[in-house]
Amino acid sequence: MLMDTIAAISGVNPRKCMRCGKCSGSCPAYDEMEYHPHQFVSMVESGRIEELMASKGIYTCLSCFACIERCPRSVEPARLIEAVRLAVIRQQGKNHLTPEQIPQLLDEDLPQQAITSAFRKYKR
Amino acid sequence: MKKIAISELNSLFAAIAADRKLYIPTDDSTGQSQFTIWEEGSILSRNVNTVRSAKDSFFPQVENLMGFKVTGKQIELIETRDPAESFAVFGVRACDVRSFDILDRVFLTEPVDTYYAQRRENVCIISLACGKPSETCFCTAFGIDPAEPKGDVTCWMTGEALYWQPNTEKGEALTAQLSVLVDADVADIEQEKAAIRATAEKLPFGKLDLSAFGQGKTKELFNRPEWKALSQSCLGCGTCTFICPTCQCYDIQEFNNGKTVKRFRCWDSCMYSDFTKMSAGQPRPTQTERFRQRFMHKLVYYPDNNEGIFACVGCGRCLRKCPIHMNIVKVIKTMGEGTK
Amino acid sequence: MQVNKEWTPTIVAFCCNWCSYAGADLSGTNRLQYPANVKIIRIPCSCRLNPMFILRAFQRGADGVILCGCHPGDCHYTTGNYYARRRMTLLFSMLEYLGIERERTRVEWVSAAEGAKFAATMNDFVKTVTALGENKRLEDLRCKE
Amino acid sequence: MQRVKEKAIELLRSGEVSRVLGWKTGEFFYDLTPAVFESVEEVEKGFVFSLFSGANLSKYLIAESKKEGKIAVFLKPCDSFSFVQLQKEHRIKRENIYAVGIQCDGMCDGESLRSAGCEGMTGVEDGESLTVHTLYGDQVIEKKEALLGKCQTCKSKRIVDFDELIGQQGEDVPSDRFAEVAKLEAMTPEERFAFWRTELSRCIRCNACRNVCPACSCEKCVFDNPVSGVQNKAVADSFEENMFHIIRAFHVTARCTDCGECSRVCPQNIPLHLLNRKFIKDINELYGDYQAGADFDSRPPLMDFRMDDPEPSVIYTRGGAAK
Amino acid sequence: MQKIGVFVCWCGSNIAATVDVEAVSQALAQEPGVVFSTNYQYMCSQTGQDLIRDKIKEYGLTGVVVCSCSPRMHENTFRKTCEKAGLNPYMVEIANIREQCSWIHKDKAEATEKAIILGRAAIAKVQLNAPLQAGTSPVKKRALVIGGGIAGIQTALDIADAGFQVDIVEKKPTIGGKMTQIDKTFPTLDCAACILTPKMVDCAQNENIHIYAYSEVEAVKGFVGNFKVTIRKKARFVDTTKCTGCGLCTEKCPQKKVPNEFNLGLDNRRAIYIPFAQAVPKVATIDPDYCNMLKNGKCGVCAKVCGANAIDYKQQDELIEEEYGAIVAATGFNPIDLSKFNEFGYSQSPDVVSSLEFERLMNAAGPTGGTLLRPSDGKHPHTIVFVQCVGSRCDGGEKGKPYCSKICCMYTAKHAMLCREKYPDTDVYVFYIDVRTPGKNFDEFYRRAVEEYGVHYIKGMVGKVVPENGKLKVQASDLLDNRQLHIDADMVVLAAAIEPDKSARPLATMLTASMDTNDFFTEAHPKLRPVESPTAGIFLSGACQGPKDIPETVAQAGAAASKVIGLLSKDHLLCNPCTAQPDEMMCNGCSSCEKVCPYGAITYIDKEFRGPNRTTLLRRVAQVNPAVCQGCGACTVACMSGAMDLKGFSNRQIMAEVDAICK
Repeated sequence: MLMDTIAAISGVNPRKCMRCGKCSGSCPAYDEMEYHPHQFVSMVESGRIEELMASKGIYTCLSCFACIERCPRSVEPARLIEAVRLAVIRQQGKNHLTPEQIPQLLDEDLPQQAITSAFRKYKR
Repeated sequence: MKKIAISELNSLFAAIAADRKLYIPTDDSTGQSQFTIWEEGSILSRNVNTVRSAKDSFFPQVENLMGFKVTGKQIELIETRDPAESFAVFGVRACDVRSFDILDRVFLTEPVDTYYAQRRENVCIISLACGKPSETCFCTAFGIDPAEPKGDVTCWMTGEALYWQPNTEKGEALTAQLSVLVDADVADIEQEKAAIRATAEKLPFGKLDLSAFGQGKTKELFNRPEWKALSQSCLGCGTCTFICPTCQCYDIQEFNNGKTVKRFRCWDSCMYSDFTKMSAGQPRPTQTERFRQRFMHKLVYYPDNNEGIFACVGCGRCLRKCPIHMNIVKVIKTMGEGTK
Repeated sequence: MQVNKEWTPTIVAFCCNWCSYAGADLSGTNRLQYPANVKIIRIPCSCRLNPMFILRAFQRGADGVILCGCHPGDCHYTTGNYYARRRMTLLFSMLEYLGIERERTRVEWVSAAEGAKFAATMNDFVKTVTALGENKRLEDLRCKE
Repeated sequence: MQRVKEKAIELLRSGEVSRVLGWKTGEFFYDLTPAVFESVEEVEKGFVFSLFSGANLSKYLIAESKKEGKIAVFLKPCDSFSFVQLQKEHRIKRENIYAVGIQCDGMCDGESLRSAGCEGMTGVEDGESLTVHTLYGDQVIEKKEALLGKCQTCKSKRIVDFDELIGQQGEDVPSDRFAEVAKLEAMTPEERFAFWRTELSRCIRCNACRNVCPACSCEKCVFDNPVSGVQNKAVADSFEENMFHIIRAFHVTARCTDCGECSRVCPQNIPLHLLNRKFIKDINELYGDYQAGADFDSRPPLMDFRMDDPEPSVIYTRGGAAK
Repeated sequence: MQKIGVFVCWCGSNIAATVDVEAVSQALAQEPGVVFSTNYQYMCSQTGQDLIRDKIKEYGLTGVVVCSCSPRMHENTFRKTCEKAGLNPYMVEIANIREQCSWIHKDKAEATEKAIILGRAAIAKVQLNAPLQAGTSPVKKRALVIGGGIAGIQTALDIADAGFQVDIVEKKPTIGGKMTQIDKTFPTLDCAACILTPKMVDCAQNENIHIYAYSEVEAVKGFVGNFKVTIRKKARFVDTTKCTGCGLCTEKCPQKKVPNEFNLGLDNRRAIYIPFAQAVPKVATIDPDYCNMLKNGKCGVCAKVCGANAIDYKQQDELIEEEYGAIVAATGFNPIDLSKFNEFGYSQSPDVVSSLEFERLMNAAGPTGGTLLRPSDGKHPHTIVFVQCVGSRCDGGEKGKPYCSKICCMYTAKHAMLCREKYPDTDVYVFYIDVRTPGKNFDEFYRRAVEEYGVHYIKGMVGKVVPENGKLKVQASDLLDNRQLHIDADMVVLAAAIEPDKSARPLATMLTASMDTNDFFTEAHPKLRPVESPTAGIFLSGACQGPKDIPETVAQAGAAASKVIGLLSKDHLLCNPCTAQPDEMMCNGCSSCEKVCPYGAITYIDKEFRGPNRTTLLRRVAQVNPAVCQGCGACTVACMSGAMDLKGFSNRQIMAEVDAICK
């Protein structure tokens, strides 16, 4: 079920991953993460989505899309992680975040890219 | 003699159609008229005549004769004949009514064509006198009176009313069913008849000289040189044949859909290059011979076999519709002049 | 042998011998499924497809007709599919003009290497034609008895 | 118009030609018949060029040009396109033909007058408008209304090929001949289907359209040929109505000069030219403007291609009614 | 009515598992014309063929329908079977109930029903089959090899060895191809030049081989056994018959700034040049894009210094027409363009090099004389990072190729090993996704790189390479350690994917040979006919058919040669009897068919016919040359009257199939 949701939101087929690790090689936030981009993919594929959802690591993804850009198999880990984050939001029933609310949610430690990413994400 | 107001025509048609199919001439999208099955809303055409003749009623362009079913290596026969049901055709002009006699002589003499016969038996023909003949009309040349058409019932139309005169038992029986008709005086239509006859007098070919044709004229006409010039520009299409009320040739073909075979007949035209083609080839190899065949048949061969009756009724359809404007009148005139 | 089932369309696929027929074989070799109501007729080249064959198929009960040939530029006979392309474009346009559902006819270029494309094309075409339902506008009732 | 007859006489008299292909007087004013005249006397007696010389004579040349001696033919602009197309297809022997081009302002025929409302016609007076004498009195009708359908959308006054010209050479004229096609294209498929069913269901397969058509000049038509596998003589089924007309239109694709004879001769008034024009319009739009019979060198679009031709799916996306 | 025998094949369980073969043979026995119907385990086996032969004789069969695998597989087999039994081979039709039925359907009832319908269609067709006789056409006993790399060279040598004439067309000034640029070969580490150049010399000296170097194929006409090829011999502006290859001109030419393609632009050459010392033919070529004399008429130094008087500034391209019986495509490969891979900094830093460039940097004849030096500063690199699968195994997109380029794992191991061997002070990292080493002594070779030479093989991929302060900052993942690595490298070597040469696509169009979506030539059968194109008379050699290493290429080159030899050793070829045929009685003489015939097989004659009433008619009618007609059928549709029909695929046959399928 959850896997279908992730697939539907992300439009990504994690089975296409050939485990090359280019995503993790590209990731600027690698060391901040509990799970690394290549692990997102394999965890989604093996159904360990709840673990992912519970991990703080998914919020350290900056949505810089380097992995999307570089992935040779069009697996696009950032889309998956985005989908997992959305799944969390939906679960909480908070899928109605508006751009106006974002400034209030900011704190000093939040990286600039994450703010940009949030805008990018919610302006749609 | 009965009558009904023109404004009430619809109720008359409805009454006739109550227990049978009724065909009446209606205008198509291009303003020409065709016999169509009457239904609520059908409007009677005011044209002189239909594009296709009334022969379709008994001798449709395509008619299934029988079927075969092939299962494995077994063949069984299937009856495909339409069930017999009575029907009426309204608005048949004098010329077309005469054409039925000509067709009857072909189809109803032994061996009787049972498909034709069945339809013929079940029809009630309601003819209609010609109010406004066309310049192409020349039925009078064949002794047909456009003011007094035959048929099971004869009708006349004046400005206000349709007059109805049953002629046969079938006609009487139908009339008895039609309570919408009211009694009328025979004298009421005399004026109309006279008017029609007066117009008929003025028809350019109304008194066409047919003396060169008829029984026993084969030798005189067959090898005449005029045929070549007359047929020269003939396209070899079947228009004249298919709109002609007296053409009665057909071809028998089969259609195999892989499971059943339908044997059907369809109109054929002696103008076609493959008409009566046999294994030895084409008995009439050029268009001249095919052209000659058509007119010789109408004007000589048929009369030879039928007490001098011509197989043309002067409806004038071919005069209007031939793509190159060759027609029976031109043939009659040219050959007639040639024999003088 | 009649198998009881719901109505499924009859699909005729004309495949050129060199590319698409081989592509169809490849989709078989790779066990890529497509519905059984697709029946393939082998022709030497897409340019062998006479419009009469397409009409014939509809007459005889086909609900959809598809032509598969080599990709333009790859014709085994150099130019055949270019001619086929024009012929089919005009024919389909005429059918459309007569009000006959345009989705019933299709041309796809399928190379000998595109087994997957062949199967996908057939699946999609069957889906499209199934959605359209029976061919009514270009039917011959004598063939439906 | 008298000059045409004089030219016919002159050509025969001078021995330039041994025969003349023209139009012969009929029993009425309107029923002219294409005819071959072999002597001055015949021409004097029967030759006529009038408002009713609508018939396209070019197809007769297939047979006539193969006979002994030279034949003169009179060609109106639209006829000359057929004449050229037949030459391109090697169907006629040009060296046996003396082509005389004649200008034309549009033609009428009995049926077109009847459609305009005349019945019982006995004579006509040509002028600004036409005065038609009938059994039931005179009728005045606008010439425009009485013109043949094909003349109402005349595409060209240019005589493409000729040995001699009577009157002026003309030019291609602007024509909205595709308007009717476009109107149909704009309908929904259901409307189009209904339209064509109404029209084609009247077909009696008399073959007039085919036999008059200069492009339909096959030695043996597939529909007449038992070996072809599609032979049929009658419209036994609505399918066969469609089949005949689709295939006929397809066979004349890019060869049809749009001379309009098919619609003129159809006894059932089926607008057959709309089928041919559809193909012409499609070709113009998809492969570039092409007019069959307009020249000697162009390659017919169906015997030609470009690498970047549109795919057949183009018809799904092109204008016309949406699904 | 034919007497038809139906033979349903089980193909073991391939067909029988999903199709009820008994039901099929029983149902088809009911079809009109069928006098015998049976099924058997393997129709193509000797016993199966014997069965067919026996039944032809027993029942006097006039037509045979085999329901089996694709006709592309065994049509010929069964045709021969029937021929042996005295039946015309074209009286056989195959119903494809394996590839197009049993293998694609799961439901047995459905598949059985379809098999019956396909059988019916074949029966309907065979009803209308007519015996056909194949004509013959002579074979031109000369072969053309397009591409002068190791594949082309080997093919040509093998063909020439068998005694046939063979021409090599090579677009570069010298033959030799990619292999000339390679330093050492895996897994033996022989010097590539040492094993290649003798073969190049053999070619030049073999009297059966003619080399058209610096030439390209311009047009191909004809068909198997009778190809007519136009070859464009590009102007070298040097008379090759006079040039001695002394090289003096290449030293004196004042235009020194021409990127040297042999060294992949890592150094420069002159405007007049000989690609490398062992070039064959060893003659100079003037590069018209750089030559001052050709560009603006000022210079002429080479002409002045040439003792042989070989320089000819007015030389023009020459078009040569040759006839061949067979053509071999050996157009080879190229590494893909790496400039699109910004993340690896290929365009940003000269120290990020492709593997082929690395070969040149290691090669004694290369720009550095064989000492490994960084292109940027000429210093010795201490840390070298190799990245594998650059552009290979990509999912669609424009950047990469979906396939594995096959040779990269091995040459990267070779590079890594050579580095460590020559310069033990270097740290060598190889980032890999998978290491693929199937092949004789291949895995051993790779293991040696790891075990003996201490190359660091890291499972993971480089994410980005950023040039910074003369170093290359490499960021990569180590998937097994689950950590991200940051390496300051001196040099990065990218194992670029390989792709077919760009000239292959237009060539394939000329040859009417099919290609796959990646522009590799398609083979007639992936397993059984790997060196033949589906187009008769066209053969495939080397990497133009798919990625290959040298041993494989040489093996395939030999195989292609043997196929060519087989073809050329025939005096005559049987023509395809399925050719177009006009019915003269119906022909309009309109030339429509002639206009669409791609082979010029149709001509017209004026012929007398009997007309009605003892007249004669002279009519223009079409004639088809059956030796030239290839049977595409374009003419049959162009023909309005249906006079033109195609034997074996006649209008009525196809319609009969349509009818059988649709009923």
